Amino acid sequence: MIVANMEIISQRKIASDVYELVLKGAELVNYATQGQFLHLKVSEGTDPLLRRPISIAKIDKEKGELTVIYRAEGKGTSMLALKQAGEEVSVLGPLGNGFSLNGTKRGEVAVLIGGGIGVPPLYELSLQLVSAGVKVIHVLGFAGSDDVFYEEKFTKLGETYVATMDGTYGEAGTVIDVIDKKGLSFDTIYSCGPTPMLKAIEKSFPEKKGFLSLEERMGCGIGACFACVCHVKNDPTRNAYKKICTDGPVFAIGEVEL
Amino acid sequence: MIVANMEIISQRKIASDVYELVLKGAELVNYATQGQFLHLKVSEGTDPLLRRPISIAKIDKEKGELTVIYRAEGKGTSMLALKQAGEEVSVLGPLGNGFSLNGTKRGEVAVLIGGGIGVPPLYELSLQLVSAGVKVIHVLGFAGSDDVFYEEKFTKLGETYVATMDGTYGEAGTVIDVIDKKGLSFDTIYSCGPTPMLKAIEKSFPEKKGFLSLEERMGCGIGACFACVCHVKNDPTRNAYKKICTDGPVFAIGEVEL
Amino acid sequence: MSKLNMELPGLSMKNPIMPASGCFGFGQEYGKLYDLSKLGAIAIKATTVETRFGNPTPRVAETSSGMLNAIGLQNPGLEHVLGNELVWLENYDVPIIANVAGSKIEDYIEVAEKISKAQNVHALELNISCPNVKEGGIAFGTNPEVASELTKLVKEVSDVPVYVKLSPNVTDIVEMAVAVEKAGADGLSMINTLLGMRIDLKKRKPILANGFGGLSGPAVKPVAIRMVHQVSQAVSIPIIGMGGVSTAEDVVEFFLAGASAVAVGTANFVDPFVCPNIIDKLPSVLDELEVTHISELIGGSWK
Amino acid sequence: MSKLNMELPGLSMKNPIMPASGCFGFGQEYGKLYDLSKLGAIAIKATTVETRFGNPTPRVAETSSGMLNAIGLQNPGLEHVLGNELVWLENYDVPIIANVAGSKIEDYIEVAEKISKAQNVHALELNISCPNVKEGGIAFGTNPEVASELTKLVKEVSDVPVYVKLSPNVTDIVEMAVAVEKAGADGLSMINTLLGMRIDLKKRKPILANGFGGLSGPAVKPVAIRMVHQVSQAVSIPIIGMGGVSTAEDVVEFFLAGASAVAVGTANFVDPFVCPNIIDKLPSVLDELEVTHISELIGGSWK
Ligand SMILES: Cc1cc2nc3c(=O)[nH]c(=O)nc-3n(C[C@H](O)[C@H](O)[C@H](O)COP(=O)(O)OP(=O)(O)OC[C@H]3O[C@@H](n4cnc5c(N)ncnc54)[C@H](O)[C@@H]3O)c2cc1C
Ligand SMILES: Cc1cc2nc3c(=O)[nH]c(=O)nc-3n(C[C@H](O)[C@H](O)[C@H](O)COP(=O)(O)OP(=O)(O)OC[C@H]3O[C@@H](n4cnc5c(N)ncnc54)[C@H](O)[C@@H]3O)c2cc1C
Ligand SMILES: Cc1cc2nc3c(=O)[nH]c(=O)nc-3n(C[C@H](O)[C@H](O)[C@H](O)COP(=O)(O)O)c2cc1C
Ligand SMILES: Cc1cc2nc3c(=O)[nH]c(=O)nc-3n(C[C@H](O)[C@H](O)[C@H](O)COP(=O)(O)O)c2cc1C
Ligand code: FES
Ligand code: FES
Repeated sequence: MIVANMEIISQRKIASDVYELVLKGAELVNYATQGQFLHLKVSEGTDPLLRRPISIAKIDKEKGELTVIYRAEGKGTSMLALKQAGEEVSVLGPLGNGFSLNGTKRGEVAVLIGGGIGVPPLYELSLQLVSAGVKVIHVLGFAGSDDVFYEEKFTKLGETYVATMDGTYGEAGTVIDVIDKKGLSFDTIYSCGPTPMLKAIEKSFPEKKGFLSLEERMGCGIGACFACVCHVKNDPTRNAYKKICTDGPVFAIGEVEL
Repeated sequence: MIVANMEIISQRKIASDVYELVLKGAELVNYATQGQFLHLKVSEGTDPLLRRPISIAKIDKEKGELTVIYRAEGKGTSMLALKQAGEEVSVLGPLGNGFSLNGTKRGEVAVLIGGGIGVPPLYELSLQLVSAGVKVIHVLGFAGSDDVFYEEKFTKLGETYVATMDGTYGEAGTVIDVIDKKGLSFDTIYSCGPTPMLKAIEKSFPEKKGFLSLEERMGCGIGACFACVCHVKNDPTRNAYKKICTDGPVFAIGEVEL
Repeated sequence: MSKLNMELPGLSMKNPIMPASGCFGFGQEYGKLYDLSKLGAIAIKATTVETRFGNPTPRVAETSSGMLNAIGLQNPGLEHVLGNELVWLENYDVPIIANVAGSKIEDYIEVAEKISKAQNVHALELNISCPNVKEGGIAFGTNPEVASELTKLVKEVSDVPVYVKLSPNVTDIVEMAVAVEKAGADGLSMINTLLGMRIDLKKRKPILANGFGGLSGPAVKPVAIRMVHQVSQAVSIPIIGMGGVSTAEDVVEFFLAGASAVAVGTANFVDPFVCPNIIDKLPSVLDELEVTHISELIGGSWK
Repeated sequence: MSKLNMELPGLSMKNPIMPASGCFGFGQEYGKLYDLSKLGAIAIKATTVETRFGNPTPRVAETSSGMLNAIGLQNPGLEHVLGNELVWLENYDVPIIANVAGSKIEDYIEVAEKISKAQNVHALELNISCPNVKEGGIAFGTNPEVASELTKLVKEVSDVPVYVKLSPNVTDIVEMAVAVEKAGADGLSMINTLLGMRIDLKKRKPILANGFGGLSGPAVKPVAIRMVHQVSQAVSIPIIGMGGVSTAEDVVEFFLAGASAVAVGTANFVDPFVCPNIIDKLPSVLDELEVTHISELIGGSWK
């Protein structure tokens, strides 16, 4: 893990308020893995003060480039969206424990379930699973047609279903609705998205193994401040905990309380 | 007086830590006059929070451009120095009462005495005095040779003497030393620079009329916050005051306490 | 139909946005920029019995997302304010809140009595929280007994409702608020500035000639929000919230904390049009939040 | 010759820079990034008798130039800290300041007594200023009598010097400082966080699950500087200054205010290398100011 200034290679809008940012120029690219995240400082001064955690969407070790995808919503991400190619961003990373590839064997089927801005880390994961010989199915949920991104890229890697809550694109309904409706069958689950979606997944497929990527407001991002802890499942003491920034953001299904 | 975003036409370094910035694109250019200043916001957010008062160095009504010259010293001016052509700066202005041209008649001699970063407003003043038929002499004081700027431009308008404190360029010593040494004679004085210099001028030429431009830390820049007041000379009540931002920054010699 | 009109003791306002005392002079400078009748109210600069020059300069210093000031209650004195400033403000259809200050209790009483009779003064704001004067000011604002006593005496002489402006530099803001409510305050203004300092590294002296100054601006907003949240649950009089407001969203945050109106101070220096801009922006921000009238938001974070 | 070494009660430091308690865990995370022996000292996270999970999440929120936290003193408990964290820290040549917290007086005493006997604990920091717990914490830090009593009792059982960490959420910080000095404190740490709040406009609830939180970061620096300036003139024990420090210049400002060492909190989250960076930068900043040794700066703004 290091702190480095990375150069913006490109920044483009790929959906409503959603941007794809390609960064280059730090050795951290060499040891980043799927599901890890970067802690980005979007301005030099104290406004905003804190870094922003953003998942790694794609790792190109040959070119030395990382891609992230983020929604410009609050102050920090909106400022990030104004940056242009050639400018620099201070990056702390790579952080956290990403998605393990060990859970699924060659030839098995993995379903990758993404919700909104939880979709990005699944892209590098899918690339890796595919090269490990796993069959991937993607179920990507968005609010509406304006919010959809990367459908084509996922389609190139495997079967891909898009669901929108308002029914303006793909299947209407939730990702769970789509899985049910299409009768998808799979061996393992990999998911990232809003907590209610992750909860629904746990509930709907109680017998399945897999991994969930969690979010929480962070301070340090490196395990020192205790901002991002969550409870561990089946812990009568209620004192056991995991830090999302270092123990996670990816946890095995059933490991922690959502 | 308005608030407007002005486009940066050019920004270039003209001396050690000193930058010349050309701004365009607001109607305020049409009614700006010599000795007035702009209140610049160097970033969008709250860091730094306050605007920075910077004098107008040149007004080009035909092109609709204003030039300012500033030293990048603290946080705000250092950030301003990083801006590039094409970017925008929020400008509040034009502010204050500039140099009056009435004090000197056609054919008379005016000496313009500038100290360091107090030199810039004298440039537009000199242009105006010259077109009003006044003969101008410039005495410009700087710390050392690396700090000198605009000597050529001033020379084109009239006799110009440069003094440096460390003697690395022009005459060694203060602006007062130069005036004495060269035996300059003149009808009126116009000056802008550090307060000790202005005090020395008042003391050295007690019989001369003229105008001094003052500096003070400002809040609003428009007369509302009472941050920038100074005492009025010969006021036994000690309650009379002038606001540097609106009554000044230029005052007749002898009007206010330095 | 307006989403913004508010009725507070003495103040019938088109909208709940007013410039904060000391950050708007007596309105003349901003009156050149826009129509002051657009404002919900105006809190004018602190007025004392006598003319005051205030503190030596420098009087302001910048801090991260904030500023320090030590103006020292410079003002032209009661007679001048009555005879000139307030008369000039009669040109506008906007209620005035007169900020009352002094060194001794009698000073407060004299200013309060006389200024409350001015035609366009609809409320007083008792400034017991100015950190920048040697006498009076904050000394009255950090002791509940003294503050109550002063509130009572001012209430007796005032022809208009009295808002007490609280200092955040106290251990227990609720205790202060409850004390002045009991003493008859019609409303509260909060917060005044936090006492702070910056030091010039080269000169090895405080940047402000006065040494200390009052911290204001976005930096203090979380402290202000916390105090409004605490106090609004403990009193039944309305609160004019302030401290770092610079956007329509900040106004909503103060309302949710428990304020019934909001004052904008430091932000006027950053953008002199900030008050009318906020007033123009508020309705659409309320729409986004599906709020029909801004009053629905008051105390929304704890109700 | 070093320009930076400092001797404070119990603490023989290579330089006066230490991470602030709660912002550095027990050092393990930062130990992966740089050699902790570089630091002047380390103030470890508050330790309580029992294991604590702390408050529900969200526990942090951002503010203008600052942040709010309501961690709630999460820590693995005294036994674990003694048996694991402190043992691990023995790998480094750096004095440890153990931050002591609790709900009841007896808790403080128990932690203080035991932790002060650890080989590498060279001082205690009595945390009577945590705003994020229901019991203990700030309740002890806003009343001078209670604070003195606790200081006395802890002094009796501690094998090492005791620094009392003051809360800025008081009317009179000097009164608090003088009280704990009289009670035997060997030094002061100041400031802990200012109580603050932010509200989520859509959810109409405070962003922090705990409601309130402690404000830290550059936003609070002017308040911290002011308090160090006031207190350092009133006491004769040394002060570890903190609140918003993120550069070598900030360190100089705290020294000029009256601090004899400086702790860096929030800035570690913005740049995990901030402490070693400040230590590397300080000598050249001192050179520019023509200072031969940093101790010459202590109280320079008022001496
Ligand atoms: C491990 C991890 C990976 C993430 N990956 C992505 C991603 O790939 N793409 C993407 O768009 N978003 C991602 N997020 C969410 C992203 O961090 C937030 O949307 C972002 O921090 C919000 O910042 P802002 O400037 O838009 O909002 P502001 O409101 O200005 O943020 C204020 C503060 O709250 C924090 N915050 C606000 N919302 C969130 C949130 N949902 N999660 C965590 N912190 C929050 C901010 O980090 C900041 O400290 C991820 C979050 C985590 C924890
Ligand atoms: C009417 C007027 C005209 C000026 N014209 C020029 C000019 O043409 N060129 C130029 O280089 N400088 C000029 N100055 C000085 C310039 O305003 C300051 O150098 C600048 O504000 C410092 O900002 P900073 O970001 O470098 O420093 P910081 O230390 O970051 O400033 C912190 C705060 O202090 C204020 N401040 C610091 N130094 C001064 C100062 N000397 N005068 C006023 N405020 C100060 C800043 O405005 C800001 O509010 C002028 C000042 C005034 C009052
Ligand atoms: C320059 C300045 C002058 C002030 N003068 C007064 C005053 O005269 N009376 C008063 O009650 N408050 C005064 N205040 C405090 C403000 O009214 C307000 O309470 C405080 O600044 C917090 O709001 P803000 O963060 O929006 O500025 C002053 C504040 C500033 C910045
Ligand atoms: C996340 C976080 C956790 C903290 N935990 C503690 C703690 O356990 N004990 C303590 O005395 N202070 C604690 N503090 C306060 C800091 O030690 C410090 O006093 C304060 O943050 C001001 O310094 P800063 O502005 O540099 O952060 C904590 C602060 C933060 C931001
Ligand atoms: S963000 Fe600091 S411990 Fe996870
Ligand atoms: S800067 Fe506000 S009155 Fe001059």
